[in-house]
Amino acid sequence: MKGNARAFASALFLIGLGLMLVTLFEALPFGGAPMQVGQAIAGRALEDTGATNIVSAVLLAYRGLDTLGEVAILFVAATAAGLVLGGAGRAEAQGTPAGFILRAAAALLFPFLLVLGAYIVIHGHLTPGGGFQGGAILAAAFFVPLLAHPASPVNHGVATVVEAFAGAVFVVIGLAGLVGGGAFLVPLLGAGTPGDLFSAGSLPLLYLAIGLKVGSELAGLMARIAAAGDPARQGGKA
Amino acid sequence: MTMDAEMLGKALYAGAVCLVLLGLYGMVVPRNLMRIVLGLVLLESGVNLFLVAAGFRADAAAPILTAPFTAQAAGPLVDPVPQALVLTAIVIGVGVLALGLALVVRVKEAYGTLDTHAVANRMARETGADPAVTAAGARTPGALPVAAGRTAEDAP
Amino acid sequence: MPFALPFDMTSLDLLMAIAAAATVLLYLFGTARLGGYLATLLHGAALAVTVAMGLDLAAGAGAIPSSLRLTVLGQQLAWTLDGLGWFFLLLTTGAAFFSSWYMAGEWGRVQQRARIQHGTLALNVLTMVLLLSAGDLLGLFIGWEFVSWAAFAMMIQAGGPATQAAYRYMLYALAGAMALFAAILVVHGAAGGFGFDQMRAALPDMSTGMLWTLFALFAGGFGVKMALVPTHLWQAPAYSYTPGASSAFLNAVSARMGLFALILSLVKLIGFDTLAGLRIPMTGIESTDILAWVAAITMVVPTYIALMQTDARMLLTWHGIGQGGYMLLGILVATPLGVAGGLLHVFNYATYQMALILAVFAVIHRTGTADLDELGGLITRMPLTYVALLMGIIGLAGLPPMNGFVSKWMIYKALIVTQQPLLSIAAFVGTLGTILSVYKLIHNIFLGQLRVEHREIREAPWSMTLPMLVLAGIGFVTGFAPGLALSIVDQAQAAMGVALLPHHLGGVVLATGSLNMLWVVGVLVGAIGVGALIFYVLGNRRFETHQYDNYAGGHFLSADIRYHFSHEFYPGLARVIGPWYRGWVVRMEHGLGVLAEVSGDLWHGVFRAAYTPLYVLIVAVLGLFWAGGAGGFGS
Amino acid sequence: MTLLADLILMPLVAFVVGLLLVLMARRVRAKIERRVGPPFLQPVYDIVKLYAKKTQVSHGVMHDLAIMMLLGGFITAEIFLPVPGLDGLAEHGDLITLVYIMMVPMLGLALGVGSCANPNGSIGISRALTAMLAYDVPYVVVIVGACISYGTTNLIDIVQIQQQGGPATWGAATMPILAFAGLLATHGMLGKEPFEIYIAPAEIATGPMTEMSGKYMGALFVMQCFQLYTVGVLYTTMFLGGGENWLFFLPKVFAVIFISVAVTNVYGRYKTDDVIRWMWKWPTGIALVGLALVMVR
Amino acid sequence: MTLTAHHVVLPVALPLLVAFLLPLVGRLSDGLARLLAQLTTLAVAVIALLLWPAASDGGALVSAMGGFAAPIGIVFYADKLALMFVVALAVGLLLFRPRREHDSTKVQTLWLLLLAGGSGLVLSGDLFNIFVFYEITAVATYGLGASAHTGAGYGASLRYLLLSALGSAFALLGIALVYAAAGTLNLADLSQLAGERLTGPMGLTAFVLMVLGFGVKAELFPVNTWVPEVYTAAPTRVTAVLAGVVSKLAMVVILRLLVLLFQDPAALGFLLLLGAIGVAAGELAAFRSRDLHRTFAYSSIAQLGLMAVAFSIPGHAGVLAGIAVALHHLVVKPAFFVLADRWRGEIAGLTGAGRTSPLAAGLFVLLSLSIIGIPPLPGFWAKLMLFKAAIDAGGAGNLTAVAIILAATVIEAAYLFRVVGILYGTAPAGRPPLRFTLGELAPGLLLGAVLIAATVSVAPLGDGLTAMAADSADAAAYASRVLPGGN
Repeated sequence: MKGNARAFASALFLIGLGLMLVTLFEALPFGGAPMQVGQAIAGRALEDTGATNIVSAVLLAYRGLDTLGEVAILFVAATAAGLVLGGAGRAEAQGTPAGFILRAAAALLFPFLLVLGAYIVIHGHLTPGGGFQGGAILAAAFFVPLLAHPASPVNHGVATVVEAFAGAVFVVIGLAGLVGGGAFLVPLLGAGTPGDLFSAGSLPLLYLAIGLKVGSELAGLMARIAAAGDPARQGGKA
Repeated sequence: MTMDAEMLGKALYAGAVCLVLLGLYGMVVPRNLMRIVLGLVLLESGVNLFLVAAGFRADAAAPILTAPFTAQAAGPLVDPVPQALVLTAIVIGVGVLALGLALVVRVKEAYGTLDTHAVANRMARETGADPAVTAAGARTPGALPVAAGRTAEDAP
Repeated sequence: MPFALPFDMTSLDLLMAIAAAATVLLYLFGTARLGGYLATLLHGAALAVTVAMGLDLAAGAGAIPSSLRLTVLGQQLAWTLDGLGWFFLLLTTGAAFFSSWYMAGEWGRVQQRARIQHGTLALNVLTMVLLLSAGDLLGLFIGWEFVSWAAFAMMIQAGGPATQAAYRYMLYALAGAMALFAAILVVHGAAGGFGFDQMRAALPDMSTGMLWTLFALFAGGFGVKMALVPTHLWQAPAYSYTPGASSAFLNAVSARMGLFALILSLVKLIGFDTLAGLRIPMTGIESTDILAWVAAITMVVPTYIALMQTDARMLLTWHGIGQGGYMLLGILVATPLGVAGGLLHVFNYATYQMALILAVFAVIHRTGTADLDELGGLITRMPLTYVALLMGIIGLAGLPPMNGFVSKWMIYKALIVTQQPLLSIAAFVGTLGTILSVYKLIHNIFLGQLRVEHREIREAPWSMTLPMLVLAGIGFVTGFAPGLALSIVDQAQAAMGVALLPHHLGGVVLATGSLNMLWVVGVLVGAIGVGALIFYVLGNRRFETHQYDNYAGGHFLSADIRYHFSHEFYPGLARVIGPWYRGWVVRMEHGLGVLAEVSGDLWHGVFRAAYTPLYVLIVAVLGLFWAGGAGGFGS
Repeated sequence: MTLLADLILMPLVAFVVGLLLVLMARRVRAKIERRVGPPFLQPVYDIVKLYAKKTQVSHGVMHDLAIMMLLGGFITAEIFLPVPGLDGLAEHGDLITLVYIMMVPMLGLALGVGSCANPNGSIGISRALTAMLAYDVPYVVVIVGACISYGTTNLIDIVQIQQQGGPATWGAATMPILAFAGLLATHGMLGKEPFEIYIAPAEIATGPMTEMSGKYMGALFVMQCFQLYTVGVLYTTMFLGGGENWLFFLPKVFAVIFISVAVTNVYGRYKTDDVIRWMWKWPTGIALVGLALVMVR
Repeated sequence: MTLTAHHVVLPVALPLLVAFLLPLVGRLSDGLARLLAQLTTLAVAVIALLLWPAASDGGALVSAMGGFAAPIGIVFYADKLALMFVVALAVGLLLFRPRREHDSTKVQTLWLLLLAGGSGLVLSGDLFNIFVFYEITAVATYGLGASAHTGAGYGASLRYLLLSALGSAFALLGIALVYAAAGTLNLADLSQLAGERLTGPMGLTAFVLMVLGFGVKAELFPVNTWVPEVYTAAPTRVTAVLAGVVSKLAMVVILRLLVLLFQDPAALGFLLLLGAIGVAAGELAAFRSRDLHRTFAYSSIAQLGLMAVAFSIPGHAGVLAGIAVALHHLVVKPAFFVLADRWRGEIAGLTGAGRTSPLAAGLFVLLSLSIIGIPPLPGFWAKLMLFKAAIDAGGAGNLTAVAIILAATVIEAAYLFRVVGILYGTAPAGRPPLRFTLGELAPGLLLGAVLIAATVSVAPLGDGLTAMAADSADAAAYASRVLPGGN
């Protein structure tokens, strides 16, 4: 098909699809969500898990397996990217050095990012945020120096070790429930008093594990893609 | 439901639909693989927005319990489950995107171009006609493709 | 049962056991020194058991059950043998016996893969036993597939062109099998099961449309194996390139499995009256008329294609297709005379066609070629083979002394009595074509000038000539006293539910002109005796002159001149009917192939396209539109 | 006893009447060519001379067998052909059987000539079989039409049906068109002039008879007698009401053969293709029209 | 230790645990990592087998994650069908472990994650959880698809990734619609609410989106254009597992959706249409393909189309037929790919290969006969079940589907036996013999033996499958087992 004919055809179909989706969403009771399950969870989340952040309760307790799956997806993506990029021989990551402002700010930003990330991870079950959001910030923390000094070699050693253990901890906590005859990923260590730091039993531990794993994985992933060479500068036109 | 909640609902859904349409347009029309990957990101964000909007309740508050820490005290809460789902969906999106970009890098190296037709033609020729592609003869990632630019037969 | 069996095994079980044992033993010991004789022995045993079963059936046993039961996924499969199945079984085991006898001698030793030939022959017999004794439609289908694939195994072993022919056969056979599969599914849909009685029970309330589809599917599915006209292209090459004795077996019996299944499904299950009821609305043409005309075309067209062949095997196999038309036409007349004629023709055809094919392969065995333009004058070198071939072609052409005449006479008579002139004319025209082409066969091989290189060839060994002559003998005996064969036919006719034809040893007595072969053949032989008397008594003693002491219009014929007239044997006829061979069916077959390739390329293109997300989008939109439509928008 | 008498008498009667027919044919030809024509016993003299020849050349056993089949076939045919007073075995073999028995001698001749290994002989036989195919198609249509209209294929019944009402119920009267087509086909069957493509002395040196001499040629002459007689009687039986007695029967047979002979001597020879094309166009067409009329009734 | 219902999660948890630790172990020694991975796969297979008796007598093992009962928490529902596929996946991964030159610790990790994702996909009883496990399987497949390190491998994986991600977005949209309409994600809960909440345009749209989403891995019509490219470019052992086992898992998910949520004739009709087009497209394209890999790829599209047609027939007869076709294809297709592994390149170049390795050619003929559906091989019984179910269900759609499948069978026989003819042809002189080493052919021969064993024991096998189908097609039983007290 010629280029523009295809564009026109797809535009036509898109408009059709859009109209249908809109009329469909009209039928949806917006604002009045049936809350079949949500209402029950909102009601009992506190005394079940002790976490004041109900979303974290849902994430780690009620739908713990989703989160495990999610971490696994990130891990799979990282491994697959590693496999695809291989990159053993990509030592000399050439690239223009970053501007002065970035280099100076990078050194300054690093500690703040670390603190902020750690805080969000640790307070995951109390205040909004949690393992994933904190992990992302931690990853940014480790990635900023790389942006500042693209030539500096990146050692994956530490990252993989952290990654491996964090993932293992998550699954072991899950299996611990199993050993005691209960179900997989049962919230352990009691609910504790709501509101203070060491409450909601094993949830913070899980979030810590997630935070570390996500942080190290994302950092490793971004480093590997950067090391593989910027597609724009890779010889030949886009 | 007050007027602004109604308007907010409409805006949210309209936004979600627009994002989905933009994403789809971005995936279907362009010829450059990079643009298609970005289209994919738009599409996923649209779907995530719709997923969150599905749990919205007009007169409810965010599902975080404040000080008195009693369920009843906080009043009606927004449905927490879609928010958890969205978190997972976003991470899935990131994972897939990362792998996608890695593959884009590799395809660029292998074929020197990101144009879908050119890549499709060269790939077909490589596996279809060329029986020599055995495991042993795999092209090492580093090797530069022979014809760097766009050649005649890459036309759609 | 004439002889007691070890445990509660019925004779059908014994037969199955023998056939199975034969398949295994012959595959293992086929090439051993006595392998050939072991094969003959086993097939002989099978023939003996079949004859014993015949006596059992004649004694009013109705059907012989088998203890082979199978219940799979809620389907009960049983195997029983009735008169109809027994009739074809007799032909199968008989043909296998003669084929293995032929292969036991020198022919078997000279083959490279005799083991496979023996094994596949026994396998074919086993699969045919299963098909002929199928107790229900599913058993019939399974037996049908077994037979098709066993024949495929037999055809493919010669390699080279045989593989190509076998591949083409397999496509046709499979298409037929799928039509049959569709038919038994339609029956299952209507009757709720695969049993014969369930089908019969469900027949009355089947709609005419369903009956028409059933008729078309059964006729089409089984017609492919019988090589009815539109689907006949595969049979001649497939049966010709199969080596020696197996080709004789395939020619004599294999195609007739299609006729058995057609009779079973159309006559025994659906029945003539229901078929007669099926009419094309305005025209009054019945379903059987359509099939009869297909049979008529199958009689005439392949015969005149056979006329043009230059390879002896192809000529005979093309005639095989033609003769199939006679059998079907006879049966479709639906009167006792016609049905008896059709079934008798099946028996007669098996005898003379097998004799002919064995004779031609004996010639190939000695001279190395079957090309009619490369042979000639072999009568002096291979007299016995000549006699076998002569009696065979008289049978094939349907002339008096041989049995072929009796069944053809009955078919003509049935057609004339039931006032179907055009069909009977087609039958006569088919016979005329046969006479011309069989004379060309015997003339180009045995008569005319003997080639220099064939001077020293010897007569085919006894192990090959004896089976041929015995078969020709059977042909003459059942020609002289057709009553013998008619009594066998009665078993099948009774099982088909058609009234029996009153007959006596000599033939048939009918108000509208009867036939007594005892007198006809007797007088003919007597008269030839009188002719011999006149020849030897009157006139002086004859003396033989050598072939080259010939006179041809003032030109002395010496050995080195090649004056044997055999190429383009009927030039005048070829010029007249030559342009009529336009090969529509060949082009139709080619068209189907191209259609499959083009649509395949179309899909290939779709899969290789670079913009698949557009297809996904389109299908999504259509899906939603349908979903919306189906669900009733906004309801 | 009467059967034994029939068995012996019918062939002899056939032979004698055959000889007269051959004589009539040669006399008619002479008259047309304005010459006196052969004496009364000339056909007999020919046959006796051939049989008395000293050298009897044979080309193998099949050549001899052919002659036996030739004579045997025609003798059988005569026995199954009912003539006034002599029914023979017509009860046991009907019209279709007779047509096929008439093909046995033709096949015998073909085999004999084939074994002579003479190209002219083979070409002759090839043309003879082609001619047979040509004239047999209309002949078959005629036979089928006649049998359907009479309702039986038994020759004796056919004769009785035709004799019930005298000439009005003859085949020729009830089925004139079919009878005329039958006449054309019969003419072709006799292998006379326009369709005499297999003797064709100019082209293939008398075709099948090239290697025949002595008693072999004698047998062929006998065959010619039988052939004329059989064809004539068959046509008479089918369309001219057969013979109540010999007095009425013989003139009819001679009339049939006379028409054919008269036509013969006026025509040259067709090419093989033209024989087929002519035979499959006119006689077959007329026969089909006749058949349609029969079917309509 | 005695296995309770809660141990159902082990086939997912165990491989994940070992996968997370494998990079560490890999640093110490590659051999150890590979051994550990294979041991884990074996362990999963053993666990699934041990769970089988418990599942068969109680109908199914239900395990609520985190102790939270059905509608609130995530539930694992392990009936015989699911356990069977877990065992099949584990055995498949063991049988077809990657060859030396393609193997590395990363590939082993992806192998384990594929096992975890696949098992979760089949065992999970929660809609979104199924989506998560589907994504794990999908991403693992992208990685493995590219593990051949060739340009074509990367290109094929990228195009597959884009198509699959598009499908996943549609699936997620569908799940969001379901959640917006019904408010719960648990399949049992949904099956009870489906009556009034999921009918009409809302439910159907969700179904269409989810079928397009999960259809990518189940090779359904519009979204299966990736199949020939990935199956040709990926290492053959990966392809064998993908085509043989993983595509079936996605089809089981679609079966669950059909049986539990969408018993609506319009939905069944839509799947029937996709299935029928898939069969026609697969067979016709296979008829024109020039090398064995693509032929078998298109043939697997056709077989999956067959399964879709089977599952679109309401009632347990359709499910039985679908499972029978799935199991048969699960045995036959990997064996075909084992053959394709050595017989690479143009089919025309394979003349005489049958003579140099007669065992392989014999296996090819056996497999072809079974996939065409020649009695007494199991392929025939599977097709017979399918046709019987379709005819009993009646309706114009089913009849045309049966007609299409019958015609497709002839085309299938055409291209398969064209290859047989070439294999047994006479090899031109000077061609290096394509000889199979016994090691390479072992998995194929094993699967051939399984096929013959199934032929012999088709009756008991049939009864077992009938019981399994009757159970997994029963939505009410599913709900009563999962929901406490069946609210």
